[in-house]
Order: sequence, then structure tokens, then C-alpha cells
Amino acid sequence: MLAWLHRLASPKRFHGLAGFFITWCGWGALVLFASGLYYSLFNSPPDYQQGESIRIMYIHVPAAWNSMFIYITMAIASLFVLVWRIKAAAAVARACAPLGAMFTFLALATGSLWGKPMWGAWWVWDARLTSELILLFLYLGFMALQSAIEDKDAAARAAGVLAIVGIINIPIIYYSVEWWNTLHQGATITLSEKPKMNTDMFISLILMSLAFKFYFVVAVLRKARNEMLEREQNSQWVKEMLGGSDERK
Amino acid sequence: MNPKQRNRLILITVIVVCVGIAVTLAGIALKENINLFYNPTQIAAGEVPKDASFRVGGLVVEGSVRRNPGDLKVTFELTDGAEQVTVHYEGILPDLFREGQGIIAQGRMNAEGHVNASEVLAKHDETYMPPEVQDALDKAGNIEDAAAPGTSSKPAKGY
Amino acid sequence: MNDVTNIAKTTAIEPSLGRAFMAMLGRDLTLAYRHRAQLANPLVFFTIVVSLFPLGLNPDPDLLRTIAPGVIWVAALLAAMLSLDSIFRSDFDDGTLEQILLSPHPLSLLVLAKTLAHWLITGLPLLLLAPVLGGLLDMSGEALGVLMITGALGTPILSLIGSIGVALTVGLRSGGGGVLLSLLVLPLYIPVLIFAANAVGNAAGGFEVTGQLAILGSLLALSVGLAPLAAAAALRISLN
Amino acid sequence: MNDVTNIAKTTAIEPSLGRAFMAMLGRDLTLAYRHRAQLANPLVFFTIVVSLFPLGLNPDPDLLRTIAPGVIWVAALLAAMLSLDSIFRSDFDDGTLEQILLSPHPLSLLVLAKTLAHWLITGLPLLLLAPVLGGLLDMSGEALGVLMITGALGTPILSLIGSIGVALTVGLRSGGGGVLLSLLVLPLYIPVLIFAANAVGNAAGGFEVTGQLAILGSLLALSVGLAPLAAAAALRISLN
Amino acid sequence: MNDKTNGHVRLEVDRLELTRNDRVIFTDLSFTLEAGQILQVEGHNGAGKTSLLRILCGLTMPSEGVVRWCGENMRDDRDRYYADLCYVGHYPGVKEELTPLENLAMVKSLGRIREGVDIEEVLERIGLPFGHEDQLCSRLSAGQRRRIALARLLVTDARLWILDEPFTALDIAGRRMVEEMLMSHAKAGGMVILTTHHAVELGDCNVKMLHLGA
Amino acid sequence: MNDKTNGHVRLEVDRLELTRNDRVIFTDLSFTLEAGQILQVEGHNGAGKTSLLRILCGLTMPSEGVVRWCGENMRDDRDRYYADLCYVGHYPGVKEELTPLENLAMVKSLGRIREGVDIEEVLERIGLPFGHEDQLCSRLSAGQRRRIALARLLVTDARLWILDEPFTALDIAGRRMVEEMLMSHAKAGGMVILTTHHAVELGDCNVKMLHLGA
Ligand code: HEM
Ligand SMILES: Nc1ncnc2c1ncn2[C@@H]1O[C@H](COP(=O)(O)OP(=O)(O)OP(=O)(O)O)[C@@H](O)[C@H]1O
Ligand SMILES: Nc1ncnc2c1ncn2[C@@H]1O[C@H](COP(=O)(O)OP(=O)(O)OP(=O)(O)O)[C@@H](O)[C@H]1O
Ligand SMILES: [Mg+2]
Ligand SMILES: [Mg+2]
Repeated sequence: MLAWLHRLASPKRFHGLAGFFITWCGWGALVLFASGLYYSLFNSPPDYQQGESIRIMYIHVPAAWNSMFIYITMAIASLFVLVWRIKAAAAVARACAPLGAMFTFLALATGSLWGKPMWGAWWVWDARLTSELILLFLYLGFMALQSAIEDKDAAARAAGVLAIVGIINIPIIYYSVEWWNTLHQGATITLSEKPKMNTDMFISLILMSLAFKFYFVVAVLRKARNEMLEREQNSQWVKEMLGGSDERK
Repeated sequence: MNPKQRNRLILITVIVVCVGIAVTLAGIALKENINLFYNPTQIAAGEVPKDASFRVGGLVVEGSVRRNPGDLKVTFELTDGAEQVTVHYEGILPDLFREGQGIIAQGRMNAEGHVNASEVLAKHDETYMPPEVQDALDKAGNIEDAAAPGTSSKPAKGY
Repeated sequence: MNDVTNIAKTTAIEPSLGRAFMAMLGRDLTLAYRHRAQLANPLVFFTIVVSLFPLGLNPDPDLLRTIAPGVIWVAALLAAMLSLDSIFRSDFDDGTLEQILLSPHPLSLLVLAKTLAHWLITGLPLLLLAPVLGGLLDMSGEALGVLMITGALGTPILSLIGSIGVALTVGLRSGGGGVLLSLLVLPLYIPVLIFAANAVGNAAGGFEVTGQLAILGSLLALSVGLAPLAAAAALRISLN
Repeated sequence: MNDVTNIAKTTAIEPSLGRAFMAMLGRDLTLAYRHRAQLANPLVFFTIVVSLFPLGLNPDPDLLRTIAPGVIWVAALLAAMLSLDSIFRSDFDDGTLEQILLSPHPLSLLVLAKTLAHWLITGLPLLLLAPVLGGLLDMSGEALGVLMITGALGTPILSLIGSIGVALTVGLRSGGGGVLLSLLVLPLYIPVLIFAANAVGNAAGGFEVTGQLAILGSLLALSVGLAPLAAAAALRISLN
Repeated sequence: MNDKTNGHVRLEVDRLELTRNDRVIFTDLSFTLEAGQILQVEGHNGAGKTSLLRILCGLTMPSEGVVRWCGENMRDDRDRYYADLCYVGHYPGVKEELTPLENLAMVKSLGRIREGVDIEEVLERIGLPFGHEDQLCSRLSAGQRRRIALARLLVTDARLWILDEPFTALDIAGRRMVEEMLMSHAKAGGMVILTTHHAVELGDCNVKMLHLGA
Repeated sequence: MNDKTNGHVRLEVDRLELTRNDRVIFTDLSFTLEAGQILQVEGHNGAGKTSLLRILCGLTMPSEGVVRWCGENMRDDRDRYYADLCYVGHYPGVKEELTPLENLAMVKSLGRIREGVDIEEVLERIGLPFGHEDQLCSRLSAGQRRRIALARLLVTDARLWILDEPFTALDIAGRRMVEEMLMSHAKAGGMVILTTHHAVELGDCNVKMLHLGA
């Protein structure tokens, strides 16, 4: 099992797999963004209460979902680094952090833009908003720790511990709206119930969310792959690969 | 059992016990009302602080909103179905503020037992639909479910 | 010189976890006692930060009473954070930490002993000083009582979570030190701050505080159980 | 090898103070740029500390608005203080500080260059971030304006006074570092805090602020004039 | 030395590799150490001697390879391995604010120790002048501190000694004493791994050499 | 070397005494150094060599006594003295996050320098391999860093060189090069004060010895 895991995640193998996903998810993201933007800007109706402001949702919600999803990805990758010491996982975790911070920031920013007209305040210190802000700090801490430790392997493992400790924040973000009476609304879209949402809105939201997810996959794999190449530049397989491309010239 | 196994067992027991305590206590905590939004019933019962600012939540009573012409002063009634409380506010109200809508106000009690609000926030619900659908629902008289989910989905806590 | 070899003829006493735990705790307390002049530093810092507020704001007693719980807890957080470095720093510098890592005991329990010592040295004094400062900020009797309870539940969490943070940063010579530590640790401290200050505030207004106290208790149980494990893992990485 | 001696045949260029000042400043900025990931740390710390207060207090916008000036200034004080160590620490550790002491220029001016660099790296970003956080705490437009002015006058004072504190403590390896520094420096920061926070509070209330600003200005002038001298003297003592 | 000594105690090092910041320090390093053997690791400055010793202690993680103690991967049963190990590294691991007695009492409570060992006796044997055992270690000279670090070897009942430049700061008499300690340990069935830039005189012991750095 | 070199340039040390924590390190130490002379300070570890050199630089305050440069107390006119002084101490004083070029450019802007000196040329002469002048110094080996520290001597136009163990970390070629530098400096009318645990070969220069520590 272990050997299998290592083989699957060997830098060379990872490079190939990542290339495959980057290509296909790249196209997927493009198509999804195009259709998602069309749907959300032109095809979905305004809300009965919020009017046109509802369209902020098509960025806010996918960004917020991504912010949590990326953190979970980062923590799982960190677990692989700590337990099985897989280099590809370290590169993935490292690549996740800035993306996650970006999406968290996007969720915070669009949330406040939305909050002003809807709630009447840019910012309130309720549980959902606060925990999302903590998420941003956790990402920043992860990046700061990574950059402070010189040895790359040690940095990946140390930051991994932090990522795993911080995962406790994720259920808090997710369930905050149920555990506390937040100003932020509860979940509309759950696995158990039919969403109380108009179908066109729903489709737009899903399209945009998928587009964001695909974009994340492409971005994270590209970053991770570049980093792996840089770190492995002296290894046999990279030399072979580069040599191969030289011959093609 | 060698000492090593014993140590490991102790370690695991301790962790399990700790996590168990943590979960139990968290359970107790969630039964309590932590992020206090007082509802009008509690206000009527005099449970709110005299000289501190607090939050009150409820539905804006239909037809109770009185705006002062000329300035931004507004007065309205909040209800949780049982009791009502009067709220005074000066400032721009959020877009979602309308009669029948759930809102949260932050403020203090004044001498007459009214709330002087420094902030009024509108709480949105989990329902999204185009206006036409809303019209259709209105016609069908099916309004409660759509417009007051704050009360219908979570009656016990905030409002 | 021949005598040296004699010792090798005896039989062995197996290591005992309880003994190791107590020795670790005792050692750290002895060391703190040898530096007793520095014991006061976090307390003085705490006092200064708390007194910055009446200075920075207008000293209206009503206002001070309202902000007192938050201010005291924020100051306690910062004082605890600044004192964290002492948990592992000197042991790291002189190589004792290596020796602790090489002892035949679960590292996490030794870390727990060190964290306990840190709490006894900084958390407990802060806890005892807090009501005095609360009194200065005009807090009521009940509020002071709850302040003590939240302190008793909260300050150990600060030491425990903090131990993870320092364990992660102890190996860094020039990592921007203190600021980095604060970046790692403060976000994790926020829940303690929220519930503790909220409980004290509620107590001042005469409301129920069981909910908040229960959450603090649950955080404490969780961190007693898990923080030493994380800190131990972090130490092994830092010493790599 | 014979070439080595060749160099000795040329004539000399006398040292120039302006050149030395600019070189010092440029060097510190370059070094900061090489560690640019760490440039953000004080800012993040500042943000976290400011956001601790709404979390610890009741998030009533009225209340937040009242305490905002104090909170922002206290957080700025703490952020500036934690970043102070970087002024001399790394130079001390690798012996560059010795070389600076041995340069044929008034040491106080070189110290001023280093302090200026520190302010550009930490004070200026804090100054720029402050209005954003002030906005989060619901401060009014005029108050934000005055916040900027007090920041522009006050943050340089923090760097200048701070340079004296670090110069005094830089030689101490294990002096309880951070806490000791805070004990030295925070009391000296208090006047800045009082007048700056007071000015912002007054501006929010719509009152006159020229008095406070004048005092801040005079403090600034005083510290520009005297702090580098004191810091230079302290450095010579620390390196003894 | 307890009874298990006569069993199949051995240290196996299997294809170790260490890279630091993508630079290979050593690779494909394997050897076995049996009871009674002494291994001396040689190499120029920066060859990786200290790093190797730290890997053997489980302090540093190798990039590849495993270290086995009594046939089992040392990482799988740290506690057992560490009960058998005593490491004296570059840093003395002596707390300056404690007295020699307190320092060794700490060693005593942490690990597996020889029964009936008397710390004052050990201090005397290791050559600490009388009256110094109650002084804070910060008052001691570098050589005296190193002696206290080495006294750990006599307090614990470790079978495997790992010593990084143990002769640093010692005078000639001190060096001689440490050599005696090493020899008698090896003769009693213990194992030693050491690095040093000094010439060592270990009599008729079974000494293996390992050269690092091309 | 500028024109004042041929004047009455001399360093006078008058009855220096240093106590550390109430322990006398040295006392009643006097000597004079004239243009063209080299002073080598000897003594066992902890004898006070480094302390003496730091006093001569004005970094450490002596308990008693004065240091005079060209007849004037060095503390009364630091700027003049420091324009004439170049000190290379235990710490290299090389910033790791700067490149060698940047490090020396800093030296150039701080002190009095030789006209027309070209830093790249100096780096080449001092033996830094080509291509390393643009790398961060943290990537360099200890010996290479020491060479950059010594390159300061060739950039500045100091008459008095104070060197604390300049040969540390240098290989034989490096040592030879430094010796040449010292000799040519003395011949051109400069002065050198150095400590070292190595044997130095300074040809027919005017070398004085000073022994510290009883
Ligand atoms: C800065 C302020 C805000 C933050 C930090 C924030 C944060 C989040 C987060 C983390 C989620 C994902 C949680 C989940 O999947 O259950 C979320 C979802 C959502 N947010 Fe926000 N939000 C903010 C403001 C707003 C505002 C003002 C609105 C609209 C009035 C809003 C509407 C929504 C909606 C509709 C969802 C999707 C809920 C679902 O269906 O699962 N948010 N937000
Ligand atoms: N933490 C680290 N990060 C990166 N490189 C390191 C680290 N520690 C050591 N090295 C490098 O690893 C190499 C081996 O170092 P090590 O300390 O093992 O050498 P050594 O053989 O013990 O040398 P010495 O004889 O000087 O003690 C050196 O080139 C060093 O620069
Ligand atoms: N800052 C200090 N405080 C107290 N004592 C000191 C200090 N610096 C040095 N000493 C003591 O002064 C004495 C002389 O130290 P110094 O560094 O001058 O010796 P040295 O001759 O240069 O030795 P080495 O050959 O090891 O370089 C030593 O005994 C040392 O312990
Ligand atoms: Mg070594
Ligand atoms: Mg010396």
C-alpha cells in the first residue's frame, strides 16, 4: 500500500498526471466560466427581495466554498506530507495556501459588498464572518511559517502541523450559522434537502462553483508542478525530459 | 502488557476522555443561548440589561413603520408572535428592511421601555426566487413560509 | 581510573513515566525560580497594556466598565503570547531539548509537563492579577468572579495552544521571531477571547454564562488532549 | 599575488556623510526587500490585534466607534514595538554593527538612517493600513483624516524612541528579550498614545485638534533631534 | 548492563541518504554495528558527520533509508531504542542555571539508569573538582561542562553511545579518561559511535572506521 | 595611501587595564606602534587578546588607560581615527542577505576609500571564484566569507589594520595571500595589529610581539 502510494505520487508520475489534469480542467474551467457568467449575468432572474444584488451571490458563494475546500485540501495534503512524506503533497499544500487566501479574501470582500445593501452594514462581528476572517489569518500564518523556514522539507512539515491544527476552524465556519444565531443566513444548498431556490439561480450558482473549483485545480497543479520541477531539476527524470524537449528543437 | 503498551493505552484513554469531555461540554453549550438576541417576550419580561447595549430580533409588524418626514428618524414595532416592542432608529435602513421581514436591532432601553437602536440589520433567509414567483405565492396566500423563515426554521433561539 | 568501569556491573532501573513527568515539571519551576526577577515581566506587561486604555480613551468609568472584559482578556492574550518563547527557547539553545527528545517516554507528556510549568509561572499569576486590574476598571463583583472562572479555564488553553506555536518556531534563528509566533498563535486564541470576554460581559449585565463557560471547558479539554501531541510533532520537526 | 599590492598606489577619497546616509538607508531597504514575505507580518499583527477588540467586546457600532482611536493606536504601538528588534538584531549578530560603529561618521546619523528605514518598512505601512481598520471599526471620515495625520506624526516617534530601547537591549542574549524591551519602550510611548488617540477622539466628536497635533509635532521634532543621539550612545554601551 | 545484552543486539543502517536544500550530503550509506564494536566516523568539515549521528539518533529525518535497532525500524519503537541510547552532541545539553547534581538528577529521572548509581560518585570519577557539584554550571569552565555532559554516559544504562566530538575542550587527562570509558564500555558488550578530529587510542578494541565525504 | 602617511603617525597605548566582572584580565599594558610596524598579540584562550583589540578599536571601554592616535586621545576624535582604521574581527561583518558586491559597495560608501578602486577587481584578487560575486553571501562557504571580510582591507584606505584571527577558515593559499597583504601594507608605511593561533611568516618586516596572560 505504502509503496504503491509512493509510486503513484512520485515526482515523475505526478508531473504527468498534473499535466493531464491541467489541460482538461483548464478547458473545463473556460467552458464553465463562459456559461456560468452568461447564466448568472443574463439568464438568472433578480430576486424577489434583493433585486439585482443577488448576482453577487454567484461570486461570493463559490469563493466561500472554495476557501473552505482549499483549506481541507491543504490539510489533507499536509497529512500525507507528515505521515507518508510525499513530496508531491508538499508541493500541493504549499501551492494551496495563496490560492486559499485569495478566495477567502474574495469571499470576505464580496460578502461585505453585499452586506452593506442587504444587512445595512459592511461588517458585523458574527460567528460566520469572524470564523472566515480567522481562516484568512490561518492561511497567512501557514504562508509566513513556510517562508520563514529555510529547509523546504522541514518547512512543509512544520506548516503541515499548523494546517492540521487549524482544521478545527472549518466545521466552525460551516456550522456557525446553525450553532449561533448569526446575521449571516443558513445554508440553502444542502445534500439532504431540495434547495429553496429558483432553478435558474441554482444552475448559475452551480456552474460558477464548478468553474471556481476547476480553476483552483488548474492553478494549484500548475504551481505545484513548477515547484516540483524546480526542486527536482538535478534529478534524472527532469534532465531526461528537458533533454527530450531539446532534441525536439 | 509491557510498559510501552501500557503507556500507549494510557495515552489513548486520556485523549479519548478529553475529546469526550470536550464534546459533552460543547453539547451543553449549544443548548444554551449564547449569541443573545433577545426577543420581545424577554423584553416584556424585563430580562434585558438596564444600562448596557443589547440586540433584539424579531419581525417588523405589518403597518407599524412610521417615518419622520424631513429626517431619517423611524419608529416601528417588532414582534415574535407573542409580545411586541417599539424600536426607534435614526439612519439609513438596509434594502431588505420591510414590513414582515426579520431584523436585528442593536440598542439600549430608554425610560419608556422602548429600544433606542444604534444599528438595524436585516436578516436574510434561505429562500431565493424571482419576483413573479413571489407574486404567485402571494396570490396563493402561501406567504408565511416564504417571508418569515427566520421564525419558521429556527423558532427556538433568536426571535 | 579503573573505578570508572566498575559502575557497569550493576543492573538497570527501567524508566518511569510518572517520575519523568514530575522531574520535568520540577526542573522548569526551579529554573523559573532561579530567574525570579523575570517572573514579574509578563505581569508588568499585562498591567501596562491594560492601563494604556484608560490613557488612550477618555477615562469615563461607564465606558471603562463596558470595555473592561475585552481589554483585560486582550492584554492577557498578548502577555501570555509574549512569554511563550520561554517554554522551549533556552532548552533549545543549550541542547537540553535534544536530550528530552531522546528520552524513552512519550514526548507529548513531557511537553505537557513543560506547558503546565509555563502555566504555573505565567498563566496563574495573570489569573490572580486580573481581578485587581478589573477592580481598577470598575468591574462589578459578579463580573470579577466570572473573570476568575474564565481565567482559570482560559489561561491554560493559552499555554497549551501557545506550546504548538513555539514548538513550530523554536528552530528559527532569524524568522522575525515574535511577530511570526503571534501570527500563528493569535488566530487560534481568538475563540478563547470571544467566549471568555463574552462571559464576563454577560456576567456584568447579570445574565446566564453557563454556555460560554461550557465552551471554554470544552476547548480546554480538547487542547489538553490534543495540543501536546501537536507540539511534540512540531518539536521533532523543528529540531530536524 | 603581486597584483594585490598594486592597489596601494592610488590616492584616497575622503568619506562623505551624505553618501554614507543614503547607503545605509538603501542597504536596510534592500535587506527588507530580500525578506519581503516578512514585511507583511507587522501589518497582519496589527490587523489581528485590532480585530481582537470587536471580538472581545460587545460589537455595538457606537461602542466600537468610541474606542476605535484608542484601539488602533494601542495596536499600532504594539505592532511597532514587536518589529523593533529588526532594527539592530541581525546587524549585531553578524558583526556588521561593529563595522558601523567603526565608520568615520557621527554614529547618530547612521542610526537615524536605520531608524528611517525601519519607519519606511513598518511605520508607513501601518499608517496606510490604519484608515482601513478604522473603517471596519466604523470611524467617521473626519476622524479617519485626523487618524492619518496623527499617524504621520506619531509612527516616526515610535520608531525613534524604539531605536533607543533596542539599542539598549540588543546585546542581551537571554534577557527575556521581548518583554524587557516592552517594559523599556511602552512607558515612553504613552505620551504619543494619549495625544494621538485624544486627537482622533476629538475629531470624531467634531472638536478642535490643533493642540494635540502641535504637541505631537513637538514630540516628533524632539525625538528626531535627540533619539538618534541617545540610541547611538546606547549602542556603544551595548557593544562594550 | 542488563541481561538482554547478550542477545542479538545490533544496529543496522540501511542505504541512508541525506539531502539538504536539494544538495546531497551522503547517499547509499549502509553498515552494521554489533555488540562490542566501536565505529569511528571521519570526514572533513561539512562532510556530514554530525548529520549522520543525528539521523542515527532519530533527531534528523533521512531522505531515504532506515535505521534498525535489534531488527526493528527505530522509528516504530522509539521508546525502546531511546532507553538503549545515550547521545552527547555538539551542544553539551547541560543547563547552566542548574548545578551539576541537579543536571544529573534530571538525567536520572528521564531515562533507564544503572541501579545503585550514586551521582556524587560519578561526578568525582569524571573529574569534577570537589565542591563544584553544588555550583551553578554557568560558573564552570567549558571543559568542566563537557565532563558533566559525559557523566550522562555513566549514569544511564545505555547500550549504544553516540558521541559527537567528545574530546572537545578536554585536556589530556580528560581525553585519556574518556578513552578508558569507551574501551570498558565496548568490552562490556556496549557499542559506540563517535566522531572526532583528534587521534584516538583505543587499545585492542574492535574499531571500525567510516569515511564520509568524497 | 595618502600623503599624511609620512608624518608622525603612531599609535600609543598607555597603561591599559581591563577588568571583567571584578576579574582583572590585564593591567598596566603600554606600547607604541610606529608606521611600518606589525604587532602580533599572543596568549592562551581567554587571555584577553580579543578584548585588547576591541579596546584599541574603541568598541570596549578599558577600566583604565588611554589609546592615542597621532598623539591625541582616540575618544576625542573618533571620526579621524576611524577614517584611518580597518578592523576585521571574530565575526566577519558580512551580511548574508547581500551579495559580495553589495557588501563591499557598503564598505565603500561608509569609509575613506582608495581612489579608483574597483570592487570586482578586488574580489578577483582576494580569490573569490568567478560568478560568486552576484550570489547571496549565505550561499558561500565559511572560507569564502572570510575572504570577503578581508577584502575590506583592500577597499578602504586605512593606515591601521586590526585583525583578530584573520587566518581562521582559510586554506594555505589564502593564508599566504593574507601574509603578502600584511607585508606590502607594512612596507607602504601602514601598521598592523593581529592575533592568531597560526604560525605567521612575515619575511623581513618589523614585527613586534606582545604576550598576554601570565
Ligand atoms: C463579509 C461577510 C461575509 C462572509 C465572511 C461570508 C462568508 C460565507 C461563507 C464562509 C459561506 C460558505 C458557508 C457554507 O457553505 O455554508 C457563505 C455562504 C453564503 N453567503 Fe456569505 N458571507 C458574508 C456575507 C454575506 C452576505 C452579506 C450575504 C447575503 C445577504 C451572504 C450570502 C451567502 C449565501 C447565500 C451563502 C450560501 C449559503 C448556502 O447556500 O450554503 N453572505 N458566506
Ligand atoms: N540545517 C541545515 N540546513 C541546511 N544545510 C545544513 C544544515 N545542517 C547542516 N547542513 C549542511 O550539511 C553539511 C554537513 O554538515 P555537518 O554538520 O553534518 O558536518 P560535519 O561533518 O559535522 O562537520 P564538522 O566537522 O564541522 O562538525 C554541511 O555542508 C552543512 O552546510
Ligand atoms: N562580555 C564579557 N563579559 C564578561 N567576561 C568576558 C566578556 N567577554 C570576555 N570575557 C572574559 O574575558 C576573558 C578574555 O576574553 P577574550 O575573548 O579577550 O580572550 P581571547 O584571548 O580572545 O581568547 P581566544 O583565544 O579564545 O579568542 C575571558 O576569560 C572571557 O571569559
Ligand atoms: Mg559536526
Ligand atoms: Mg579571541
